[in-house]
Amino acid sequence: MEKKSEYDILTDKVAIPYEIAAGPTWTRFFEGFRQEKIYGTRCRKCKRVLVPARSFCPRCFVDTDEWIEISQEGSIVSWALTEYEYYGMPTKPPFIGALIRLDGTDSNFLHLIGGFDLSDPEFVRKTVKNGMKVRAVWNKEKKGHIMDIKYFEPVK
Amino acid sequence: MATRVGIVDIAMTPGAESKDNFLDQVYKVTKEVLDKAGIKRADVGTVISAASDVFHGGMSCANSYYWDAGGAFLKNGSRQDGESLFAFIYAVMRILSGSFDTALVLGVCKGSENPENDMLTHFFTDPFYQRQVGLNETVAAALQMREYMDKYGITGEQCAKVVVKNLGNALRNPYAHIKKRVDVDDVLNSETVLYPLKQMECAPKSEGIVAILLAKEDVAKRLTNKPVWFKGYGSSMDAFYLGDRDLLDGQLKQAAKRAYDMAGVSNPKKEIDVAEVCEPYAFQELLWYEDLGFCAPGEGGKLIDSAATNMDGNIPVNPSGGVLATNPYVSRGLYRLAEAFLQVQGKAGERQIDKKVNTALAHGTHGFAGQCHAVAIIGN
Amino acid sequence: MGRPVAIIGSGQTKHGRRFDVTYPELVKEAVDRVFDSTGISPEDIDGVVSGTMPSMMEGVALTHFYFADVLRSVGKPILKTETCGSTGVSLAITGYYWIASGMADLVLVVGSEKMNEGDSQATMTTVVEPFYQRYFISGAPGIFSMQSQQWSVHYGIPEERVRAAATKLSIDHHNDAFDNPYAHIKKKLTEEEVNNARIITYPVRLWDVCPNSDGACAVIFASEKMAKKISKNPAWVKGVGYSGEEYWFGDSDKVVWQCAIDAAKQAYDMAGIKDPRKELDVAEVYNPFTFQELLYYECFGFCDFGKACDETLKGTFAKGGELPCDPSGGTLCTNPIGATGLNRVAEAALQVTNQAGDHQIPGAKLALAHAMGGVDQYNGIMILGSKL
Amino acid sequence: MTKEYNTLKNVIELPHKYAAGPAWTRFYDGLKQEKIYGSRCQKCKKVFVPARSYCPACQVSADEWIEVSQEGKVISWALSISHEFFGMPVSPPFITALIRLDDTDCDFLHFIGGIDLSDAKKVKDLIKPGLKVRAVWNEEKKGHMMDIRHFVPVSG
Repeated sequence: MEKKSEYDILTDKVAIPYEIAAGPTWTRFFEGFRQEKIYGTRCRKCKRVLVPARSFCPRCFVDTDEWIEISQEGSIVSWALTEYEYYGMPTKPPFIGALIRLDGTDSNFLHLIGGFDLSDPEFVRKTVKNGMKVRAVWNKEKKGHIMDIKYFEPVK
Repeated sequence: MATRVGIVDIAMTPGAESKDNFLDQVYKVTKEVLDKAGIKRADVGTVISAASDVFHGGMSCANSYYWDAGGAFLKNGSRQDGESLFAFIYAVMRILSGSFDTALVLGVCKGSENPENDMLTHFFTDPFYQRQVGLNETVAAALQMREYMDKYGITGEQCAKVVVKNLGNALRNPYAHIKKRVDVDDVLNSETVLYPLKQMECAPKSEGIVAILLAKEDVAKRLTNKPVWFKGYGSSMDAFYLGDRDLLDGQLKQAAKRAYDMAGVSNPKKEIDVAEVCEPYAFQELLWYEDLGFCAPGEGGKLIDSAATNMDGNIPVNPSGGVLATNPYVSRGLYRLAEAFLQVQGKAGERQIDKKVNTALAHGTHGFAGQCHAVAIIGN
Repeated sequence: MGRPVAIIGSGQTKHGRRFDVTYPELVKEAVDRVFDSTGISPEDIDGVVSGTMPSMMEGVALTHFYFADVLRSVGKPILKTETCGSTGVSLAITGYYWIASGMADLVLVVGSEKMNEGDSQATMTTVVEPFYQRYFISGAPGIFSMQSQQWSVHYGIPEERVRAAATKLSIDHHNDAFDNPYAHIKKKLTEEEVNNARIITYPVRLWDVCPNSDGACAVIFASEKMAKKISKNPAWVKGVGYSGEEYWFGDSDKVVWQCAIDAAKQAYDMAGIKDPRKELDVAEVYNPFTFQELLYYECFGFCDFGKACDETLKGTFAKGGELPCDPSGGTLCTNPIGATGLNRVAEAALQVTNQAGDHQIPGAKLALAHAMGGVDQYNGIMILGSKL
Repeated sequence: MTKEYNTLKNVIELPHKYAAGPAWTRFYDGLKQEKIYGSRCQKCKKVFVPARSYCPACQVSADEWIEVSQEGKVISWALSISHEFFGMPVSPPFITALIRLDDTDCDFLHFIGGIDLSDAKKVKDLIKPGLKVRAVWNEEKKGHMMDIRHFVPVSG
C-alpha cells in the first residue's frame, strides 16, 4: 500500500501466461526466417501478394496458399522515430518503426529501420525518406522469430 | 416487431485442443457458415462477435485481431465482452432495427492457449477485498453448492448424476471436448477440488469458435428451407459482492421470465422441448432447472433422479454434453444456441433427441455463482 | 429504418487523475449525474450498456460485474460492448440499436476508464499480437505518427506546414478546454512551446498527444414515445456508421482511409446529409493526436483531400469558423479511453440541444460525434440533430 | 508441459495502481487497529461490511460508519484439502467461508481456521450452517484483508 495525498493506493502486478499456437502458416514463415528467406502468399482471386505469409485473403475471403519467396529489398512507405519508453515494450528506444513495401508485394511489411546513428532526430529526419530503398539485415543467430531480421538498412 | 429474425445456419470447432492458429480457425469457421448458407462475405450485413480481452485470450481489444478473419473487412460491426449470447441478441437487435438484412455472430475463445480458468476468473474480483481473499469462480461455486446442499438436502450423488448424464451425452457429440464414460462413483471418487466440489464436477478449459448466420424473415426463408426463429430473450445481472447476494435466489429466474414472456411461453415444463444450459459446475444444472421453471425450488435433485432431463426424458437437458464436456468460456452461450438450433432443425445427428422439437432454450451464464444470466428461446 | 431514437440526457465526471475515488465510485458519479439531470428513476430503465477499454488497463476482467451495482443494472438486462478506442461510440450505437429494434424504450449507456491506475501505453502493446507487429508499434503514437507522416508525404505537404496546422489545433483545443467544465487539460500554449516540446514519436511532440484521464460518461437513450414524454429538448439520432479494416497495419491504406470514409458515408446517408461541411454545425472528432484530426477532416468530407492544413490554418474548423470541430477541447485534452467516444456523443447532444454552456456553438442543430479504435482500424460515427 | 506443435509463449505482465478512495482507506486503517467497520445505508438502514461509500442496492450514501461485531455465523463454507489456487493468500488446507457478522446485513467473505482440517468428514460434522465464529488477527498489520488471519469457531 502506497500513500499518495490523502488516500491509499494499492499497487499490484498482473502477470498472465499464454501459449499461442503458431499453426502451419506462421510455422512455415518462421522456418523461412531460419534460412534468411521472407515468404509471402498470393491470393487465388485478387492475386495480391501479402507478406507476412498468411492463409487467407481478408478481402476476397479465399485461401492464399501459393507461397512465394519475397525480395529482401523494398522501399519505405512510412516511418516513425520512437523516443520514449514504457513498461512492457519489446524494443528499446530510440528505434524507427517503418512500413516497407517489399519489391513485388501488395502489402506493407512492418519492421525496423536501422544501421545508422539514431540519437539525433534531425539527422534521422534528413536520412530517412519515404520511397527510400532498404534491405533486410539478418541476425547471425536465428530463433524462428520476427526479430531474426535485425532491421532494414538503407541501400547505398 | 416489424420482422422475424431467423437463424440460417451455424458452424463451430470441436472443443479439444487443436494445433491450428487462432486466426485460421476463425477464418475457417466463418467461411464454413457462409458456404453452408450459400452467401458471399460481401453480402453479410453486419458482424457481431463475442470474445474477452487479455484475460480469456491474451489479446487486448480482442476483435481487432480477428476482425478480418471473421469476415468483417470494411463491415459495420461490434463486439460483446464476456458472454456470447449477448452478441446474438445484439445482432438480433440490429436486424430488427431494419438496418441490416443479415448478421454474422461469432463466439471466439481458444481456451487451449490460456491459463486455467481459475486464474482468469480470479481477476473478476475487486482488488481491495475479494481478490485479497483469493476468490475465483470455483471458490464461489463451492460456496453456492454448500448452501444448496444444506438448504434443500441435495446429495452428492444427485450432483454427480449431472456429470454422468452430460458426459454420456457428449459421447455422441463430435464437437465435445471431454469424451469419457463415467459413473456416479467415478465422479465422487475424483479429486476434491474444494469440498464438496469434485474435480469431475468442474468444467474443463476448451476451445470454441462458433459462427451463426442470422437473417430477417424473407432473407432467411430464401437462404434455408428450415429457418429457426428467434422467439425470446432475457438477461439479468446480480449484485457484485458475493456476500451481498442470495446465492440460491439469483437472476436466472428473472432472465428466463423475460425470455418466456417475449416468446409467449407460459408453461416451460411443457413447452420447452429441449434445453441447452450452461453448467460450469455440475450442481448448477440442478439449480438452473428450478430457476428455469422445469421443477419447483429445491426439487432439482429429484428432477435428475426422475431421469426427466435424460436424452429420452420429458425435458432433455444438454444432449450436447453441455459445458461439463466443452467449456470455451466466452463462447459457451453461443455453443448452447448452436446446439439448440441443430435440435430444432433435426440435424443433431446421433445426439438428436427422439421427439419433435418445436421450441428450444439456450442459456448462458458468466460471473461468480451465476452473477449474470442470459436465456434465448428459438423455435420452428 | 428502425424506430426513432433520442438522447435525453448525459452525465460526465470531472476528468483528471482521480485517485480520490475507486473505479466504481467514479462510474457512479456519471450515472448519478445523468439520473439527476433527467429526473428519471433507475427503475424505469429497460437495459444497461457498459463498456471500457481492455481489461488490462483496469486490472479487472469483465468490469460489468464490478460495476453491476453502480450501473443500477442489478435485476436488469445488460450488454457489454467493447471495441477498443472506439468503445464510446460503439456503446452509443448499441444503445441506438437496442431502442430502434423495439426491444427497449429507455437504455442507460455508460463508458468509463481509469487510465492512471494501469499503464495505458503498455496496455496498447497487448492489442498488438506477439508474432509480428508487437515489436514495432510503440503504443498508440507509433502508428499515428506513421499514418500522418505518410499522409503529408502523399500530398506533398511541407513538414513545416503540417507542423503549423497541428500546432494551431493544439493551441486552440487546449484553450477551448477552459470553456468545458469537464475537460482535463486546460492550458494557454504558445507556438514555441508546442513546436519545441519533447518528442514522443517523431514528428509527434508532447502537446500533440492526449493525456491519460480518469473519467466516465453516462447517456440515456429513449424511444420517441419516452423522449417526448420525459424531455422537452431531446437530441435525435439522425445517423450511425461504423466500419473496420484489416488487423495488420500494413494491409490497408491509412491515407485515403476507407473505413473512416465508409463510416461517415453510412451515417451521412442515413441522416440525408449531402454536403457535410455545409450541413453540419459542429463536429466532435476523435483527436487523440493533432495530426490525426487533420486526416479526419478529409476522410469525413469536411474539405478536399490534401487540404486539411490549409483549411485549418484559415480557421475553417476553429470556433467561429465554418465548421467548428471539438469546441470541447476534444480527446486531445480529455481521454478516458472507454468513455471518450461517449463523451463525443454527449457533447454533440449538448450542442444540438443548446446546453453546452460556455462552449456552445450558437444555433447548432446538427452535430457529428466520432471515435476510432483497434490498431488504427475502426471508425464509428453518430450524428445527432435537434429535430426528429 | 511442452506442446508437440509450435507455439509462442507470451506472459502479459502489467503494473496497476488502484485508488483506494476514502472508504477503503478508512476500512484498512480500522483493520490495522483490529476493528472491522461496516457502514449503514441512509435509506434502507442495512449495514454492509466491508464498509463502503454507497449502498449497493439504494445507491445512496452509506456514510454512517459502525464498528461491527467480530463474531458471526457461518452461512457457507468450502474446504480445500490439497488443491492450490492462483492468487489464494493461504496454502491448503484452508476453509473459505461466507460469514454473517452479528447485526450486519450481508455476508463477509473470509477464512475459517484454528481447527483440524485434515479430514473433510470431521470438518463437515463441526461446521454446520449457523456455527458461531470469531475473528483472529495477525500480529503484524498491513492494512489488508489478511490482517484478519481467519475466523475460529467460538466454543460453548
